[in-house]
Amino acid sequence: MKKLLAAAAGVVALGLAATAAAQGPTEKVRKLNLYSWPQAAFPQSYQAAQLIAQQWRQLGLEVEVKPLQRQQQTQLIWFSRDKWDVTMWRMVGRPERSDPDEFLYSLYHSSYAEKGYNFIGYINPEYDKLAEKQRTQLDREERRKTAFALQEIINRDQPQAFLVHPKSLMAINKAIFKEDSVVNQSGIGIRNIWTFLKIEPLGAQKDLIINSNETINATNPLYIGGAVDSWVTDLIWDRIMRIGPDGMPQPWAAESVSWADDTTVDVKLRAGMKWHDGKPVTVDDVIFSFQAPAGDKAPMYKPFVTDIVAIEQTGDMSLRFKLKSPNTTFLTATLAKINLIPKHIWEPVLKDLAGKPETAEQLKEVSKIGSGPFKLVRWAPTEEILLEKNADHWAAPKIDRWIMRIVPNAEATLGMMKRGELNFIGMFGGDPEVLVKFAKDNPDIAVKSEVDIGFEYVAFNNRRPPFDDTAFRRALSVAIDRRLMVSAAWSDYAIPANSHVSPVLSFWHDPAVDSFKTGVADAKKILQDAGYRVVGGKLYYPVGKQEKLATE
Amino acid sequence: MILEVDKLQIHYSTRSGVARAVDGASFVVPEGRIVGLVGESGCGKTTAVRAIMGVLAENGRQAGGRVVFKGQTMDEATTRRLRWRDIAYVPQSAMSSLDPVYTVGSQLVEVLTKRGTHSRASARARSAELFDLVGLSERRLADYPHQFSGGMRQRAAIAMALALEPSLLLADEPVTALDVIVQRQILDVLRSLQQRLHLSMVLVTHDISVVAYLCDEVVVMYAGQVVESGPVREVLARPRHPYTMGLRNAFPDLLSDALELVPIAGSPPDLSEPLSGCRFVPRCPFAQPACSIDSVVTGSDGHRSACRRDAEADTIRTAALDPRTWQRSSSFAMS
Amino acid sequence: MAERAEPVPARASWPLLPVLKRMAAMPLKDPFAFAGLVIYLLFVLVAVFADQLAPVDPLEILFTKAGKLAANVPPGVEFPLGTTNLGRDIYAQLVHGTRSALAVGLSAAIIVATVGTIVGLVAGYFGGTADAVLMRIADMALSLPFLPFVIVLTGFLGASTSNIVLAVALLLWPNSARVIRSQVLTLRERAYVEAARVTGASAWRILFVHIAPNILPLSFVYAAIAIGWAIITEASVSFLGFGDSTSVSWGMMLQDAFASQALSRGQYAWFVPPGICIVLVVVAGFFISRGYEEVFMPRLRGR
Amino acid sequence: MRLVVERFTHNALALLAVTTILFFMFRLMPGTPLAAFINENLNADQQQAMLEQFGLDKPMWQQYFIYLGNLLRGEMGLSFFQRRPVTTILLEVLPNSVILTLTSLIIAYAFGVLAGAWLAWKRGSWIERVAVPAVLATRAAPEFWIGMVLLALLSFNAGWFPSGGASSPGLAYNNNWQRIFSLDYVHHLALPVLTLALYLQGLPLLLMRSNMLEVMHEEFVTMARMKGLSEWRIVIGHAARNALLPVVTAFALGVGLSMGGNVVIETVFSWPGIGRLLVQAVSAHDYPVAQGAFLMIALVLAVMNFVADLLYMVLDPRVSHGRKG
Repeated sequence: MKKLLAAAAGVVALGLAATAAAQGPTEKVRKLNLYSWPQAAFPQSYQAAQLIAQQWRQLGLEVEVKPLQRQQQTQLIWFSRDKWDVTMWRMVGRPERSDPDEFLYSLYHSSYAEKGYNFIGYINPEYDKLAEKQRTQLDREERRKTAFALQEIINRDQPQAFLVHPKSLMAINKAIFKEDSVVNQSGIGIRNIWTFLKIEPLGAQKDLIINSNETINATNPLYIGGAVDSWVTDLIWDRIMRIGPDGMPQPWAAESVSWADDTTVDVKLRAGMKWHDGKPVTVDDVIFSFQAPAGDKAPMYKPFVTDIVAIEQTGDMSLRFKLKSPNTTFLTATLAKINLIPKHIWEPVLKDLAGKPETAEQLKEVSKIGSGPFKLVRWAPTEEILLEKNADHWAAPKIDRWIMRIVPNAEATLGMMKRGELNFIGMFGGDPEVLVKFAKDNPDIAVKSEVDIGFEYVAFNNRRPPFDDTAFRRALSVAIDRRLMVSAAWSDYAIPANSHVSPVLSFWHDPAVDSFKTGVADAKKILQDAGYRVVGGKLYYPVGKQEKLATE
Repeated sequence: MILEVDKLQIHYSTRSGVARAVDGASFVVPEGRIVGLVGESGCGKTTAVRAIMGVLAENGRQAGGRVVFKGQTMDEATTRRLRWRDIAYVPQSAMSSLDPVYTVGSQLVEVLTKRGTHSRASARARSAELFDLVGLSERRLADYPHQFSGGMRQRAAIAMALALEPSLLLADEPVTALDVIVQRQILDVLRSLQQRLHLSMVLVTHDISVVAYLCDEVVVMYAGQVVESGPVREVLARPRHPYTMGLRNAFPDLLSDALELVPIAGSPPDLSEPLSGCRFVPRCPFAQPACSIDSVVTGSDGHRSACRRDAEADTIRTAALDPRTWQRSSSFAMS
Repeated sequence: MAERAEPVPARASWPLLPVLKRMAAMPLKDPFAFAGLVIYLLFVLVAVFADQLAPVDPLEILFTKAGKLAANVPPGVEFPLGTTNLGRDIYAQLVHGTRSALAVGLSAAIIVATVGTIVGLVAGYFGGTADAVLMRIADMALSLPFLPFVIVLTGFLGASTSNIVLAVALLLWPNSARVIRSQVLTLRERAYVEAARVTGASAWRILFVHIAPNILPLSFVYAAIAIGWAIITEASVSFLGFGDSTSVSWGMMLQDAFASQALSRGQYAWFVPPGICIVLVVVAGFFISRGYEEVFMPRLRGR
Repeated sequence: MRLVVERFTHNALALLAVTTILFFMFRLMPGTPLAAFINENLNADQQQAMLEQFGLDKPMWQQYFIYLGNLLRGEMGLSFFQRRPVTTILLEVLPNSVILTLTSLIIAYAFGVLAGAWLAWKRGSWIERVAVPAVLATRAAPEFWIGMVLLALLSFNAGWFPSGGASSPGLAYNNNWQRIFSLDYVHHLALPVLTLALYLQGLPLLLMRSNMLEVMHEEFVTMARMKGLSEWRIVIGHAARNALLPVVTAFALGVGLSMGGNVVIETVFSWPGIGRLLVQAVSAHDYPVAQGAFLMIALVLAVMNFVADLLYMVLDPRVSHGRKG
């Protein structure tokens, strides 16, 4: 019965289409499935999907929002790349993403289309060339020009519709800590190592108690099991460089880091560093730290050291990295990423693993000895992790202990903040408004917000019609009212986005793309100009264009 | 007289009104005798003995009449005092009247120590003695009720009843649930104990042959009232109430091979309806219109009957021996 | 007073009609069952007239006249229970949630009662291998932890309402099957069944014509209980975030309220009414099943 | 003894069946288990290596037997994310769940038994008429909702109780026992226990009440009355003792059942127990952990079913002492 009706409707529609499109055969744009997270998992994104669907329907499209559990979504979007049309997606900000390379390169480079992050299947040789070029440009100004060019290409092609850069909200108890002793890291917020080093307790409470929504999966210098893990490893293990509050890498365990030439980096280590067990940090340890992931025992860190051809000791406290090819991201992606680990502990461990199927990721008893400003005291994975300050560190923190509590729900987070069971909100999973109102009601609480490096977007599958057509993509992107996204989905805690480089990375962000004009009328015009027609309220392809798809 | 029941009235309140389970029943138990209380089920005999023990169901109450034990009128306080010490009870189903989670021995000890004056040690000795008395091995004291056979349980129940050396035993259908051979054994136990301990006893049963076997006196109840009473031999040999005659026909004789069994057609009346006259009228092949107006009790020397046609008892008795008489269940058949 | 009647008068005629008659008359005898029935009726009416009672689409994103998102509007004339933080009408969600609650509850109840009854009848009447196999399967289903199983199933198979119903039904039928089986065991020894057998009625005929009608009240008891269980389970699963985003249910509302911090906002109008609705529907089922138990299950009479 | 062996085999077989169902359920679900990892760092070879690392490259039946073998040795594989043995992870949170479950059950049953016996004694009174539907209502209320309301009232508004977790930050204990018996732990335990107990008390209460009513009508109770035993002795020594039998069995079963049912409570109160672990693992698609947590709950259920059988045998002489005579 249903089928019969559909067929009848089809006949009518065809009749109408035929009269309208006398020029030749034409085909209706098929119903689009807009995939999304379920509301429970990610309410803002689900809300955005609903709003976007409403706006697209005004173009004559049939759109259905389909929430999928994470498993199904990844399976479809990531592993069945030719079987979907359009999906909500997000890229999260991380300190190392302060260098724009990761987004500039892996999101749209054709080599990532098959398996990697370019899951939308955007193929553009021009873009590929420029993306490769920026990697080799050691001159920041030159590289910036390339980065701008890349952003303009994406603005033109709209392989996807950027929605917003969310603002992340964090909070401290200013009755316990001096409010201006926290450090904001651009694109990250106040939850960063600089704050943890500099924050000053005002009274007897010298413990910083921060929350986390997620459990800590691992505290292993050779394995990262999740975002929260890295907040912790960051504090226990030193690195040669760190991403500074301004988003630029700066020497940390080194007195200086310099490019000798395009493929050579010289490092002079900081003198007097000690491991938590009291032994000195030597050049040998540092070299070992970069060699350890090169084998097969730390697959997660391996990609960061594959560019290294050789490491030489050049002096008592200095060493030199030789790279395969010029790579401007080496400082951010490698020197600021690889944890320095003590050779006297790890060498026997790795030797023991040799020839076994296990990797260092699975070690049952991982040594927590690092040289960083905090030492690990206790870790109960589902409850809390407790670090103690390393008073001997050259940048010793002012707080005594750093405690991270696992608090899975936002409701409890506020409750604990109120009762003093937390004094630092480093991650807020709830409605930002509630946190702001909470701070208003509790004058001791100070809220800090920061625009994220990451962004939320609608990913179009560039591989198949109708999204293989730039005009169509552009029109759909133009149809989305970004301000509505900001206000009605993100409750004003976000800024509109139109670039994969966040405006907080002000040096790299191209302001030229910010003037992206949106509106359903404009979108309709783009479609009309490209030959699309609306018949009986439904959108039809330009003449001659036909959908050829793998089955859904 | 050890026990006198005088115009006892027991009412149950039910959804459909007040049911007069016992409605003015009177009988006596002479010292050292066994009195059989007989009637169909639902005629109020169990209710009557339970009333004597003071354990009516929640919805039941004594609405009139009195029970006199050794000259004392039983009220709540005396009942509580005399229970088990002077008047004990042998239940129909010893299985359900013994607590399944305790051993039989400990239940004996419980009553001996809590109600009697025994210490635990002497209670244990006394339990063994009691078991011996009823023909059970002392070893079985440590067993749980479900480990006993039916006959043994009944013996245990008798032992339980005798624990505090009562003078009156109320036995409510003590052998009904047993097979015929075991019935005999238990009845024999009861008889020998009664003689040895000089007990008085009320034996409630629906089985007239049990009465014939064991009792000295018999009280026949119907619909909450006593219809006939007297010495067993007398009543069974020359029943004067048609109901007794019917009842006798309906049961096999424990001693002799019986003739054909003839059931009484119909069923006892609904006691929650107002009734007048003889209550057996609807089922009585010999009823006359006057029977339903009122009833009279006649007779002397202990053999009393509540039949209006008592004068014609002998004729009726002869007619009652013919099974065909009982097939005419309609009222006023002979009139 | 100690008399305990048989569940249904044993007679050779077709027992379906008298059983139905008694079932229909039961709520009049038991005030709680009557209350339960009234509650059900009310919710059914709400479900049927949901569109009239709450003309707003519960999933529609609402805007104020100024074009701003109508978020967190306090209860008032326009929105009797206010709006959610994402601009949905809470009252409309509550009213439309009735539909999914009843749909989940009733479909689970029907499956549980049907499967439980058929399995119970077959196992109890035929005995032997069929009985052994069916009862082992029932044991197995009963040794699956209830909520975890539903979570795993919906978490991995997809969060659709039908999956939840399926999981609930999969785990609940054994209870009813077991009880019905034991009831059949006693019924099949009854004289009238014996009589039917002697007259040469086929096994299936005896089963469905003579035994099944007597089982009906029991099936009904378990169906009423299953309604409650299914609704609570759907609510729990939705609350844990494995619910179906495309439908509005009370559990979903509670999840949304909890995740959007209605608690610390003190938005009681958001999370109290759905909870009360769940309690009412479930308790109505309990009342009705209790009523039927008292009338039809002799062991429980007089409690 | 034969009965014990029979019940044991019975429960063990059921558990094996559950294990099998679970294994194939996880394996036959659509999609690769690796879908949980999206990592730009993993190329095709590394993905293959990962499959091998978790033994997912072998044929299904082979995986099944390996899995069973490992289970027998108490090994449940490695967590996808934590890269730690699942057994270790489970054992870390198990005590919290056991304590939560047992404490609530004990409180619920102590209360339920007493109140149930009391209500049976009060039968026909207005108290009973009000109490029974009220108790039914507590059974009808979703636990998490009661939890939410209690949290809103007693924690957020009144501030009497912590809003979640099992301990205050940064407290150090010498061992787990010291931690569990600390005032702080009890304080955190209070609200979830209250919520759970409120939900759980209904079953023992109604059960005890109806058992009491039934037992009070038993002939042996009337007999006890005829014997002139004191009312107290009759109610406690005979009626309650008999009525308690099924309640004790229900308690054992309740331990198994509420371990699984606590999933929602543990989520509402952020209680670091096995239920919350399961929910997290399912939403993060950490198969080995989800599977392990599920099995652990199923194991507790099976063990408690067995314990219930045993208890019944021990407590009821009709079962424990065979028929003689």
